[in-house]
Amino acid sequence: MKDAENVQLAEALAPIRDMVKACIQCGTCSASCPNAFAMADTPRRLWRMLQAGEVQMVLKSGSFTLCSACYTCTLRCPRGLPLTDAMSALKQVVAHQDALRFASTTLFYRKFMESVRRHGRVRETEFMCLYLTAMKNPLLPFQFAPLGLKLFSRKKLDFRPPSKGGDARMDALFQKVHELENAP
Amino acid sequence: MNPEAGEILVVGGGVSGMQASLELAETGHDVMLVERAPYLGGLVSQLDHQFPSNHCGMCRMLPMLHRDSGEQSCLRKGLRHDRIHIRLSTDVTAVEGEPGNFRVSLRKAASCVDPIQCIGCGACVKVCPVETPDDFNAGLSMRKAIFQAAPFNMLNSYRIDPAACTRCGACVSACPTGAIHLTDADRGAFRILVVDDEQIVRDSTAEWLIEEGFAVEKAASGLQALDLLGRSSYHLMLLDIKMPGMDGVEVLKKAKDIAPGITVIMMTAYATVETAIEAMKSGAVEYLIKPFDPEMLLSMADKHYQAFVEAADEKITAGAIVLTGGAALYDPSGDPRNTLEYGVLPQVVTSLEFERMLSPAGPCKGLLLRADGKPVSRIAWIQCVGSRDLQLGADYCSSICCMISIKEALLAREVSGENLRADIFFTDMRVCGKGFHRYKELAESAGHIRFIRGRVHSAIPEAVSGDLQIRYVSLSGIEKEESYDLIVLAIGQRPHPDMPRLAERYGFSLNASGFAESLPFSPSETHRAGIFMAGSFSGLKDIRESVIQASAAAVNASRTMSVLSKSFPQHLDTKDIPPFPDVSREPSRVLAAICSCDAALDVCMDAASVVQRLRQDPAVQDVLFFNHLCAGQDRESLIQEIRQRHPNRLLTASCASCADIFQEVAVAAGMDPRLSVTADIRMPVLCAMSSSKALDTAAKMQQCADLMNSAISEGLVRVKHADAVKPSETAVTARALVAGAGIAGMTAALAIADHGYPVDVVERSDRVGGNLNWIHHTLDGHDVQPYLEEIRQKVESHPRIQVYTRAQVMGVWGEAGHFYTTVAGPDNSVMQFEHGSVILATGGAEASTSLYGHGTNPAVLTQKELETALHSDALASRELSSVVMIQCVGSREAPRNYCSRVCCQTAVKQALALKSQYPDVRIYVLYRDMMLYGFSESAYTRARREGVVFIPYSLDQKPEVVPAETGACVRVFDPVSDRRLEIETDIVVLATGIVPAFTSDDGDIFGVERDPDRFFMEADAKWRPVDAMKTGVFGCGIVNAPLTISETVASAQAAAMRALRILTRTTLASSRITAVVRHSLCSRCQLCIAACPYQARVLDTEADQIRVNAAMCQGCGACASICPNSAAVVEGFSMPQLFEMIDIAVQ
Amino acid sequence: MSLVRKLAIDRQDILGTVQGFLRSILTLEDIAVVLAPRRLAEKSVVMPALITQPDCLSDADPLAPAFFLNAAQMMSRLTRRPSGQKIAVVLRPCEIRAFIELVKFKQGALEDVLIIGLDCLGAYPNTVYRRFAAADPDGSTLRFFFAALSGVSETVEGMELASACRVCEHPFPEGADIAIGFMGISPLDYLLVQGQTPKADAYLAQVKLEPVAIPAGRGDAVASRVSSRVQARDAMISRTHEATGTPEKLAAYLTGCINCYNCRNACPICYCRECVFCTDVFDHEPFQYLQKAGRSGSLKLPADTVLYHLTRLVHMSTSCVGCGQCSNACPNDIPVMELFRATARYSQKAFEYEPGRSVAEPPPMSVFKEHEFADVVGLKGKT
Amino acid sequence: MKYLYYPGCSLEGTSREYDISTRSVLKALDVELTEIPDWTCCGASAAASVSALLSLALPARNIAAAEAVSDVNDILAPCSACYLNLKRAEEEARHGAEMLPRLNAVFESEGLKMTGRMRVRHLLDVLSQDIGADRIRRNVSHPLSGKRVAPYYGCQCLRPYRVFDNPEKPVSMNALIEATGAQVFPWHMGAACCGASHMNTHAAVGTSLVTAILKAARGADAIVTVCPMCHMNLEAYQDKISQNCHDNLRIPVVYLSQLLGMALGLSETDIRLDMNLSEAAVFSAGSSIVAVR
Repeated sequence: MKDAENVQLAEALAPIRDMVKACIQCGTCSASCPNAFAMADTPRRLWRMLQAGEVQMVLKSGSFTLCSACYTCTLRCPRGLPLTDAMSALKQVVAHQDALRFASTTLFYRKFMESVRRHGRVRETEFMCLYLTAMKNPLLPFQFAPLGLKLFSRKKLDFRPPSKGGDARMDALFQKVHELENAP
Repeated sequence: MNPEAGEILVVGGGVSGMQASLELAETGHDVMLVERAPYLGGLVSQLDHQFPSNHCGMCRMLPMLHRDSGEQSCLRKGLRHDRIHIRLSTDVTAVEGEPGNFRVSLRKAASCVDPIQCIGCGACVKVCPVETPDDFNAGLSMRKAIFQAAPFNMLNSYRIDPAACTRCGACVSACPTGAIHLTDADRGAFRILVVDDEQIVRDSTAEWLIEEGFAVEKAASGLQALDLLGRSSYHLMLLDIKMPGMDGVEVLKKAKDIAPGITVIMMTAYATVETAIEAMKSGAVEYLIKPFDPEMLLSMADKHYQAFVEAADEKITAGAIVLTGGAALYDPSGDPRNTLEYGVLPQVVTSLEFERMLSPAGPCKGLLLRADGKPVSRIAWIQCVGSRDLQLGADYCSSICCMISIKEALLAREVSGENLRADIFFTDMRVCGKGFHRYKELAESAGHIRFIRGRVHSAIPEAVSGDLQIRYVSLSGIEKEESYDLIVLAIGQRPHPDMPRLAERYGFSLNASGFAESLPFSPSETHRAGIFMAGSFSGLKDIRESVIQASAAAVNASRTMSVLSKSFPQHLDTKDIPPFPDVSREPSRVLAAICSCDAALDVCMDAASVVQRLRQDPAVQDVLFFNHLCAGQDRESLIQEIRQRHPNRLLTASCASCADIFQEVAVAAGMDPRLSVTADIRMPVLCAMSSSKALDTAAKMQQCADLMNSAISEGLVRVKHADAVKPSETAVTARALVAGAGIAGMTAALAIADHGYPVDVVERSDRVGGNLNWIHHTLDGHDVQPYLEEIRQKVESHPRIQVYTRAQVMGVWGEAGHFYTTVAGPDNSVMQFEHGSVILATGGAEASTSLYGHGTNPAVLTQKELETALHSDALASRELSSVVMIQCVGSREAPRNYCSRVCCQTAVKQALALKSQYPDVRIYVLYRDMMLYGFSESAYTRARREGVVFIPYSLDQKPEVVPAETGACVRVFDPVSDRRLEIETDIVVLATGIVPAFTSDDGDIFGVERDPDRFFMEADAKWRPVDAMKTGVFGCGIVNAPLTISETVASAQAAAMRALRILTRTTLASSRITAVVRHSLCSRCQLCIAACPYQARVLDTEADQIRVNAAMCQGCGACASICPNSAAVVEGFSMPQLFEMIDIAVQ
Repeated sequence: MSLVRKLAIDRQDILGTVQGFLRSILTLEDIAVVLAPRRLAEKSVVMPALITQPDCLSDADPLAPAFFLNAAQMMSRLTRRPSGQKIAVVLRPCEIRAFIELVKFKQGALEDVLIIGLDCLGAYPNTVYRRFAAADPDGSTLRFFFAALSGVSETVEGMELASACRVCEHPFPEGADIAIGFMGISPLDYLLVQGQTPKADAYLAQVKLEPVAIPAGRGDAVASRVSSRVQARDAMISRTHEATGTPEKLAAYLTGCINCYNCRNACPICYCRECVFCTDVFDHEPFQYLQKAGRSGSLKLPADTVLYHLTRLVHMSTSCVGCGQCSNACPNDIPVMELFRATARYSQKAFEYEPGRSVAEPPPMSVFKEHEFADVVGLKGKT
Repeated sequence: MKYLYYPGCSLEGTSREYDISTRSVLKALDVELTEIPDWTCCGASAAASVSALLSLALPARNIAAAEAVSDVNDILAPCSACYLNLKRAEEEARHGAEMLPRLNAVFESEGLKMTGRMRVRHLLDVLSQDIGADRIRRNVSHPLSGKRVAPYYGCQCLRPYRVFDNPEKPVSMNALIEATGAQVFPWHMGAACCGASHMNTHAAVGTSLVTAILKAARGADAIVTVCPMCHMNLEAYQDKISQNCHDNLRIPVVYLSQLLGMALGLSETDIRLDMNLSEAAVFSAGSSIVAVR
């Protein structure tokens, strides 16, 4: 990656680095994390990478996408660090970087928010459709097919057609947030 | 001597309190020692074993000189000293006044058992129907409501736990001596108001209290309560917090206006505990969490009732106060998370509980078994429970837990055998005290203790096996699971919950963590003049540090008195003994006087057999029985009897504590007190009665009778052979020599000189100040130079201090009390000094190194060089973008296999300084264990927050430094990210540690050995940390061990205190129990000289005789054991006497 | 190890050759006196004598199987305080070892002493020797010498050597300055003279002797003698343990003791100026005897006999060199040496201490620390 | 007792039975609910991944909307995810001095304003602390005697804000379950994580978390939940998981409100066990609820 991008990335990660600077590498987070087993890099190592300013490595790792926000680490961290928030912030950075690698995660969230913006509330069925289409993975829908059937049988699926128009209130709100966030 | 007006008050009877009291008493002060618990010893009384010997050495605190003025026995059994007045179960309730005249109120808790009457037979325990957890065994076992507070503390007899006692009266009728008095007759006069909006709570609470005999009224709302309070008076109010309308806190505030004296306990639900704690600030004393059980409620109510009953205070005055109240231990069950399930799972215990499990006197009788009866074969120690945890408000390290765990692991393997797996889970092993690192390494290599870096958070019980499973992540990120039989939580310390109240009462301030705050550079001084402190009161100390600080506090308290009164301690003379008729040629004629302690001992004494046994020995002239020999009519009649019957020796059988009284009786009757012996017939009775052997009462009584008979026979043998030899004396030269004029030497000199004694300070270099000359500020941010300047001026202007620079001690001859010293001064001059004690404060220096390119690569500096550079222009002109610090350079591995204690603090200090000077500088600290013990942990947190990166390295993967164009490149493996880092850096800073300025020649000159790391070797690492084995020689500052500045100051003050114990006397008399030489028998084989551990023996070649320095001799008997023909004997232990003793023992 | 020299036998007179060697030592400039066993006028007695006249050395008989007393005691008297003169002394190996022990106890000094030791063939008990030598005192020494040197048994002419010598595994003068050897070589040709210390080398340089190689057979002879002695010693020790293993057996073993203290007086190690058993310590009150008798129904007199031996065992068993003078001195034939060696075997082994090996090794008890032998001192489980 | 009610999107969709049973049970216990008019999505876990401000603004808008309704101070949210989002908005607004005006700026065009007086309460909080087990016990008409019920709290009602229960070892459901006459099934999974949206994004990881929970529940008659996300994860994949590990790990999963409803003797239409994906009927079989139907 080019230096300029690197600098930009480092800037984006700086507030997250501040969150974990006081980490003493005791490993409580990693031993407590229900998803650590699936992570290429334990949470502790992610914090270490952040401390050392290894921004590229953090993003390359991507282990943070496996955080399920259970807050156990946050609760247990002897330094009282906002670790779940740090994970969440990393996800945000990725979302903004639009890194392809995290397509499944980011897209999921983006499509979700699209649904919200449109209706004010989420239409779960609609959003899943949007998500599955956007993933462009022909196998994915099959993965969720059994669930869909079940929901269908319990009359839990909402088959209102996706509305094209937006919810005005939501549009305003989203717009305002965007303005505020991008204000200097 | 007025026991009502203890000259100095010591509050807290733990190790620190006892040490401070002994120091003060031994320098001539009267001491009032107040302890809240019913026994002395504090926390340590619950710990049977101590590093480094892994057994107890508490008695080593006892006076080594003039030992006769105190009792020479196990301190766990009690402390006795002529000048120490002890108040147990007593609280200080008020303090006012100023240094020199503090007026103090003391309040003693009810004990219900008369200690004179109680013979410890335990009949009461048998009949007591109440079982309650035993605090002493950390709640691991049960005890009755009437109980012995500490297992060893015989003299302290039995007590009633008012909270547990149901007042059934069974014990009162079972007591054979009528020693028990229950004081609950007027519970009805104790009025309690219960305020709660919930009727069910209100009613059941009231009902429980009424059943126990209290007078109770109820209120359903705050308004109603206030109304009632306005109309009549109550002693106690139980007040709910969450009530509609006016809430509890508001009611509390208003109630305190209406009835300021009322005691208020808040009742709260889980959700409002914080509010309850808040309410304590508005005057509530305690809180109860709902739902509570009746016992909890009643114990609280009763406690306040007892206070109400016992409200009569004792008033004393004190010139100075030493606070040694200790700290509390962290209670893991108090953490709402409590993921280690302490208190839930029986296999999870605290380190204190584990100590009790290991104790032969503890609940497991020293055997390690699981709750299911299986032997314990795997134990995990989990460090930092309640420490270094910001979420628990503990931004500090408890300092002592690492060593406790290592010790416990070793002990556990000793108890359970080699197959026990002992694993210690840690974040940093903070083994930074003297000898700690070696101990840890030995535990690892020889003890097979596993040290695992990883923080364990929770324990999960396996249903079938009953094992506990834990999960941790190795440094490299591998998840691991292990199973254990037992998990020991290395619990940290907490300030005592009463600290805020104490701070207000005594007027000292608290630090951020809630411990008492000390003055900068003087850890034993509080912010209030005349009030000093020691031990864990100011935070987190092990025994060694506590003992040092207690001595330091004592010297400051004593100095306060000296400075205030402008008079210095009277020279303490040994008691002057008038001449008595010489009876040494007469056959022994013993008068035996037996006391029944106010008839208490009658129940188990067989008078006829006592007389018969005594009469067998022709030396016994008379046997008389008394009821109350220590006072009044009986005492007078004994004097008369002696005058009439003309015995030449007196044997009294009574309590040991009366021995002094009978010596006075002997003198009054014209007898040499050295020919009076007291046989303690009370202790054997207490021992027999409290023995765990299941015997019926008759058998126990018989055993008592036998033991009393033996005790009396032994006393007879002792008195029969007693010798009226006057102990030899050495005249004391009231002047001290201090070698070294660094901060340690100057501090010690000032402390001594302020007591009125001249001090000669000998300094090798050309200026005073030592290492402080190059240190600019401390980790706490205090400026060093103004402090050094202040001390320097005090020393140089002190009329009693003479400093000799460019001078060196060449030889020290003589002995405690009187040394001769030759000093080589500048220009080949030679000076001679005579003095009574010597303090070694020659200090040390930063170790030099050639590692990592130091000396060849200009980018590589030592910490000292960095400190200098930071405060000169050397760095100012440079732009720094990156700094690497390497810790433990040449330290903690052979040949300098010790931790220098201060380097990690220094690294953090420099890192913070660099960060403030160059905000963008990247700093990497490469470390093995960050030794940020105690409150310095918070600086570590700060440094982390500032973005300093800390990377651990191990000995097998040390960092490499390669020179680069500018600066250097440091390669290091980072186990956390599991890869090698290459750090381009401007400078590399090496922490090389401290080496003492103490050569083997110095050792020979001062008669002091060096420890394996070439530091001053103390007589006992824990209990006599600044004493050399050679009496009269002391070592402080970093010649003794690596220390910070304030620790150095404390050790210097401690050394001064120890030296003053010699200087305050005109003569050093030996105690009566010392070794002597029978020259006519002596073959001069000199085995005794080699055997004497105190260097008290020399061969006088001119007289061709072995000479014993009676003051240095401690009467240990090593010489007597090695001497083949009893030419070396310990007085009071002659062979015929011992033979007779053995005869009695084998009878 | 320095040069080995050859002391050629003069006219097949071995004794004369040894005497001649001593004479050459005595004539050296700074040797004032030789202390050596000398056959006295009463011909069947051989005692140490201080010899200053070279002529008097013709009666010296260091090879005689007579061992009336352990001369280490005499050496103690001669060296306790400096005399200003140098002494050459001929000592048996066990005497050398005893003297080194006494030096450690500051009862003697090595500085002004040149110790000459010979291979030791052992000796008879005093009474036996007088019988052996009675007929032909002058010839008896060589008779014994050749019989003992060739024989494998410890019995010469039907008379048994002293029990101590039969179990002595140190028949070679390891601690001597000058060692004279004859075992394992042909002693009719020459004797080996070996300086074992720098001091000895300085003296030997002045005595004209040819260097020689140590003959091949010597090593084997030394080893085989030592190993058979070790075997005998171990058998003796186990016999003695069997006989003394309980307090009752020990009391029976010592029944004959009459508190004459001969064993103590004969013991080279017992250096006390006045024995504790002769002091007021054991001056019991009459009523105490009666009390004790009363308690157990009967009290053997003299009392304290077992205690006496136990005490001596405590005091000197670590230093016991096994010279056997105690047994030699006992009027009631109590095998005292056996008891002491059997005990010493263990006390010495415990401290890995060999008495007399080197002055540099301090006596164990003087360097004993309380944490050692936790199981013995009662601290087990507490350290 | 009055609460403003925030059902959240899930309770309108896949978890309608949670909504229905919550309303019914609270009504039976004399609790008055007022649905926040025109409430909008709280942002779920997705908003945080997209924008920090948005993740606070979406829930805060609902708090502001609640403030506009009445002087009731408590917002009741049955969905743990919604609860946490709303709670965070509440806390941030209270403790971050700059946050409140910033949030108000976002929805000022709507005429909404947040002052910080509202308290966001989870259904479990209200049931265990305000209503209490005693009151429920008094209303139980059909005790669930003999049933062993495993309380599953999930994460977000407990963590990171410690409000009404021990966040690692929660107990608040125990008294409620016991009040129904059922027994509390002892296990260690009550506060474990179900993997949340991993089931969609990292199915393998999510599955292994759920598997562990289902395995631990073996021996219980049902798992009780208080969160639609957890509920869905625990019940929707039981067949697949059972298949994967060759073991029958199927177990009824019911909402706490459904459990209480059964004990209070509410009708099937009030608790809609038929909408559960797991075999909830197996659990109710034999209990008195059958009689009501």
